[in-house]
Amino acid sequence: MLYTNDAYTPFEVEVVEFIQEHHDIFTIRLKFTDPAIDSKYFFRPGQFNMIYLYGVGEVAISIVNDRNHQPGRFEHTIQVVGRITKGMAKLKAGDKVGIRGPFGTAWPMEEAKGKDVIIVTGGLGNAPLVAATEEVLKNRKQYGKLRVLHGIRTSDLLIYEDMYTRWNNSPETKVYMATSNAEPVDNGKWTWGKGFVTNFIPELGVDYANSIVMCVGPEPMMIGVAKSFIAAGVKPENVYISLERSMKCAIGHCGHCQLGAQFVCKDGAVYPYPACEELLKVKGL
Amino acid sequence: MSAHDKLLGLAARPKVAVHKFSSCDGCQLAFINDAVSLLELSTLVDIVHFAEAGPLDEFAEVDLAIIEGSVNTKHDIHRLEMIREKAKYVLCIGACAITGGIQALRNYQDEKGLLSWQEGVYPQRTDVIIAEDLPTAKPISAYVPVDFEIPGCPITSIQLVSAVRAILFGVEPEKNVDSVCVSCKHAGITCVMVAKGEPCLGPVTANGCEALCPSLGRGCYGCFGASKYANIKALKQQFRDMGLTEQQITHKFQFINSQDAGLQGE
Amino acid sequence: MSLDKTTKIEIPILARVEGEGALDLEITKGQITKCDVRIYEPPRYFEKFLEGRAPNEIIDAVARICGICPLAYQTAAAGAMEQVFGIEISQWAKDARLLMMLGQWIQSEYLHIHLLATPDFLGYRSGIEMAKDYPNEVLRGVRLQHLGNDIMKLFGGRSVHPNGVKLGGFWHSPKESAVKAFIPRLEAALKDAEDVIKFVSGLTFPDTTIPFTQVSLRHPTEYPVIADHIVTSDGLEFHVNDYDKHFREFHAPQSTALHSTTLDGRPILLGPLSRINLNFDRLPKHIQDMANATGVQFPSKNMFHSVIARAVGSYWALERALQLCHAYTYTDTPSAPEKVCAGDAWFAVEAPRGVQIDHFTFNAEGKATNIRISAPTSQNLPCIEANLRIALEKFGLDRPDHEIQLHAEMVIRNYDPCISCSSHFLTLNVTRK
Amino acid sequence: MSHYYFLPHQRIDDMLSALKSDGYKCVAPRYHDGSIGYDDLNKSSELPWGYHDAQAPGHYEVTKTEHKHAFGFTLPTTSVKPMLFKAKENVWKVARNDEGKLAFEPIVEFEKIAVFGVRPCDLRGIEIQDRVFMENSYNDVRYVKRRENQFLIAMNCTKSHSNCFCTALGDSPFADKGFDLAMTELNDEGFVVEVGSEKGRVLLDTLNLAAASGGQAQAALSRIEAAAEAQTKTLPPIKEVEAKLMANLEHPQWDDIASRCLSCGSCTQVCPTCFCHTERDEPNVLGTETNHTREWDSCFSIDHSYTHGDTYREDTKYRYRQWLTHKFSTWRDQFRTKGCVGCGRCVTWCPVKIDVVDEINAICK
Ligand SMILES: Cc1cc2nc3c(=O)[nH]c(=O)nc-3n(C[C@H](O)[C@H](O)[C@H](O)COP(=O)(O)OP(=O)(O)OC[C@H]3O[C@@H](n4cnc5c(N)ncnc54)[C@H](O)[C@@H]3O)c2cc1C
Ligand code: SF4
Ligand code: SF4
Ligand code: SF4
Repeated sequence: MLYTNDAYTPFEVEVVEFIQEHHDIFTIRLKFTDPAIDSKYFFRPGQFNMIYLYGVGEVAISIVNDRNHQPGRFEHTIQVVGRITKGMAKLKAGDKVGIRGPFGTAWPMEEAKGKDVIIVTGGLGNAPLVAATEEVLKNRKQYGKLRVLHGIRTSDLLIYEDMYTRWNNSPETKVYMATSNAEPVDNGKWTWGKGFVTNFIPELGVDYANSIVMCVGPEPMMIGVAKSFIAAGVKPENVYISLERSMKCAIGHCGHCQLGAQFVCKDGAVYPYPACEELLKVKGL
Repeated sequence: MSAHDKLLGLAARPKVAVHKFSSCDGCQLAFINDAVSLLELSTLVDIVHFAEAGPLDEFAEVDLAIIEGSVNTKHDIHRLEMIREKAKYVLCIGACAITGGIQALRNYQDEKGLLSWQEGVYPQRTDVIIAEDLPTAKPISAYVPVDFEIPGCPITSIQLVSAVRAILFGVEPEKNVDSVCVSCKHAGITCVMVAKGEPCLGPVTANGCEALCPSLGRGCYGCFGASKYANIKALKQQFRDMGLTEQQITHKFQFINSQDAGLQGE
Repeated sequence: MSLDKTTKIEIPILARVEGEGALDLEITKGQITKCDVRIYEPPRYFEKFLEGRAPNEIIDAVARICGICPLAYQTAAAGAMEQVFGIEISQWAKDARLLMMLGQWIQSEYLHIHLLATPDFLGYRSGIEMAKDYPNEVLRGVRLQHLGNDIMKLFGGRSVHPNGVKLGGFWHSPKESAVKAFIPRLEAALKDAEDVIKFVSGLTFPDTTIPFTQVSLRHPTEYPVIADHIVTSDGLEFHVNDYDKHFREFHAPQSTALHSTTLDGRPILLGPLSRINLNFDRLPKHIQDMANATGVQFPSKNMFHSVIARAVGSYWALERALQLCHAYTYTDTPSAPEKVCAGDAWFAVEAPRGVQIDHFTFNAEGKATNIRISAPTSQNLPCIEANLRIALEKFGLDRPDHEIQLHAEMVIRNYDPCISCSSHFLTLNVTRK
Repeated sequence: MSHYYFLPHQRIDDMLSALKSDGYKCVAPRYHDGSIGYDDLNKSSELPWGYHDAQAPGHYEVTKTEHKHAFGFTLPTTSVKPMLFKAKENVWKVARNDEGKLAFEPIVEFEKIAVFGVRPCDLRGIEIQDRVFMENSYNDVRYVKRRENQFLIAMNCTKSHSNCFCTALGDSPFADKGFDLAMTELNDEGFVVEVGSEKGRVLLDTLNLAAASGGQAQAALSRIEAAAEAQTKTLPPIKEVEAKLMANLEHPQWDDIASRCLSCGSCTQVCPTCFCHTERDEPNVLGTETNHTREWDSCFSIDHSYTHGDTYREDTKYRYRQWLTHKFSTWRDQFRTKGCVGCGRCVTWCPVKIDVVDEINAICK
């Protein structure tokens, strides 16, 4: 983390570009206004930042980029859900926001080397795994097969379509997408699949015993995905998921993100599934 | 309007109106008593209607209509509908506007009972009153959609200014849903229920007053309405344990915010 | 404009008063034939829903009658109940109630002077507008208003619906350090207050004379705030218990507010002007001198001089508050023990707008069985109507409606009518025949 | 020279002046309006001479006696926590100019404070919070600064109230570390004083105190022992509690507590170790500057577990369970220590008399 003298105070960044991905999803491309800070800023796939909207507050948002991102630029894809994100939806290029970070654990990019990599996402869960996917593609030889599975409710909710097409055309890589709601909206144009992402398990053509699964989505979905892939032969310790809990400070002081003894902000958000399997079974923990 | 759109199209220099229905005027004073903020605010917005402070244009098109008071008369309903029609957003301030306020104690009277009240207070010409009077005092939201609410009897200047500030930033005002106990403890106040045996509604009342009553050594009487998930049943049991009669307990909950759904419970 | 044509003009709400109502003016052949202040504040039935309630709940509730002078209601209600129950409150509590009431005066009077009344004299539609040209004066008013609010907060935690007063005294005693901290602020405020007197003496006042009976409280030794005698400009002085022997309260057809007159139906005038007219001798010599230096001779029958009366009365209030702060000591018994019994009593205080008088009847369990609350504004209503007739006829009834409206508003605003005690905004309906 | 010194009551003011001349503001328990809480202390006469307190679940009462001791009460209503980790403070501010540029500025306010009369449980509370704010992967500069500028004068207990349970946790009402000076009051006389740090030694040197007599030192020890023995509450060994609570997350007792608990959060707010907080922006009217505040929060508050789409601990039963299991179990994994010091404040200040010790015993049976 950028940690000059106070872990609580953000640094100024500028919105370089505002991209409306979908009616309530947008991406902001940011750069630090102080080049000195920018040169120190380093993150790993899976980590997140606290983004501060002037006069309103901070939210935890995953970093979309891989670690070899274009220097001086990084992106966040944000879904409008509540007070702060609604406010952020009105940002435009040139506006300034605050950033603290990066925080949290990262995807197991080292452990994944030499293994087949299965990226499984649901809804906006694809944003936190863009970085990991790109990382594999940039260091293609060090990894085995890459499978990207993405599930959404209806086809109109798809974002990053260009990126998926590009990935699908990359070596040793295949993208699988499915909509869970009965009829895709733009009937005919939707060339991907239907149903749940776990339906693809039989056709992925990977060595499950030597695969690593990275999954982000709603909690019940992640649990389902983890169970299915373990059943298919993936070692439980090779299944990784990323959790979301309320966060105010992101540095393990505010107590909001506790899950049992875990502080999701610093002990997570990325966890090997066995580390939180039992905790996720308890209602209201 | 989808939740997403809320406050999306707010003018750079919004027009604001302050309206009054049945009330004591005390919530509007949150503006007037903090005159410095009011003057500052008037550099950012156009206050087109605010009878108590001067400007008058009751049915002008506005971005934000701030409404105080409850609806007690037929005439009020009509006026309220006109105001809502001309306002992009409606912000209700205070117990009267949000739960009906203290005058909603009339809602416990049946027709006959209300008639006896009307005749008791207005012995001459009661028919004028009866013709206009509604049987109930109800919150604004009972008649028109409301976008934002600030609870309190009265609300504080801080609440009002920060709500308007948030709206100007294009975000919803923050809601405070914790109990009075939270700010009571933050202020280092000694709990009046524990140390003085004073019955206190603090544990079930929404925070926002900075635990004003306990800071004066007395129990809270719930003027900010219910906190979220208030455990009314457990507090009533505590009051019984303290020796309060059922009538005393009923009066505690049927007071400033008697119609607040969150304050109901055995 | 032809005098025999009937024109009905809807002139919007009367601004800078607290409340909702309307003024119906009918002008026939150059004469006012009807002048009704119609209050149509929805009735709120305080007198009724408080029956059966415990004394301290009544104190909390009556504040809600009016956000402008909640403390006057609380002080009068508490006083009446203490009389009924025979509770003797301590000198500490008496002083504290006086200090708090002075805070209410200071707050309300300076608010009225700066934000509500002077814009009329100087030709602005509002205090906000006036602030652009008179920033220092408006800010001075705000400063004084805040000081009054803060004094109320000392005991009540907030200035609107304060929570400090209880049966027998107060819920708590502020720390000495908190009270003493007001001494320098009050001292500084005296200078401001002197400037306010000079400022308002410089205004131009229309020349009118009001013939009404003036009514105020009378204190044995000082300017009246909380007192048990009433004096009138007819030369009467009597105990508040005898209120009904001299005045009549009735429900006028045009309004939801109760009106008061003398028994033979003459309007009565309450408020700062009556207060100073009838208690000039109770002001310390140096304040009398300051009053005389304004160029106005008290007693004055020009209602527009109310603004001077307010400025002078408030100067006294600041000085008296300063004395009370100097003398203040902490007590760990801010309240006398509570007890209840059956009975009834009267109690009165001088709210900023005039005499606030209550009558309470209790049963043996200490539950109210009958409540009468008379707000100064409603008592003043017949007087406002009569004053309008005089002032507007003098002003000239053939003037354009908007000028008549402005003048009518100005007259009404002199009373600082806090119509929300029972009402709301004023629409002016002029009918010319 | 003996290990112990003796400070007669008449010389408290000398100690206060010595602290003052070192630039410390002195704070001590004082009586006001029915309770004893920390406040500024200017002279020894302001101490709560002769006051006693009685505490029971949901009950607190102070009485004045003729005894000539300043620390005859058990412990003040609040702990030292608010002096280090403030109930509410501005942590940073940010100004925005006409071009929209943001200038962030941390706010670090601290003063030199000497706390006269810290009970041993509250000392342990400080030690526990040090691990959160000062010995953690990220530290809070404000806390660190305040801690560095703090002078702690511990006051061993010579009495326990009926909610005290430090002994049940394996601790004792005796300050063994974490203080600059530690004292034990002898009735009608003064204090037996012990040095805990270099800062403490330097201060004591300036006072030129006589050594405590053997009798005085012995009297002090036996008074502390008596306080320990006066405690009546018991718990299973803490390791057992820690394991059993997490093994009983679906115990019916949680539902039972939920029917009684107001979810008011008072227990967490008075706790010397609770560290949860929330952050909020408080912009000025013109919108040109914002204060970013940090304010105590608690696992009983609704927002605490609010995550869009799900409030994880929506039911009171889950909120209470979070509080109890965190205090008495998961804290160990997080900070290698207990989360509770046995001060009993949560029991005293629970308006509906919920007693953590009873609840733990019911669950760990
Ligand atoms: C590690 C991590 C990574 C995330 N990455 C992304 C991302 O890449 N894109 C994205 O759109 N969202 C992401 N989120 C979720 C995002 O933080 C919330 O949607 C956001 O906080 C909602 O704020 P709000 O004020 O708009 O919502 P409101 O519903 O008004 O929430 C109010 C407050 O509750 C808390 N809160 C509510 N929902 C969440 C949540 N889901 N997670 C954490 N705190 C919450 C926050 O403190 C928030 O300020 C991530 C969350 C975490 C913990
Ligand atoms: S005094 Fe009332 S608000 Fe404060 S902690 Fe006690 S119960 Fe809660
Ligand atoms: S989670 Fe609860 S028990 Fe734990 S520190 Fe936070 S408030 Fe205290
Ligand atoms: S245990 Fe007691 S103090 Fe704690 S939240 Fe429940 S009712 Fe409040």
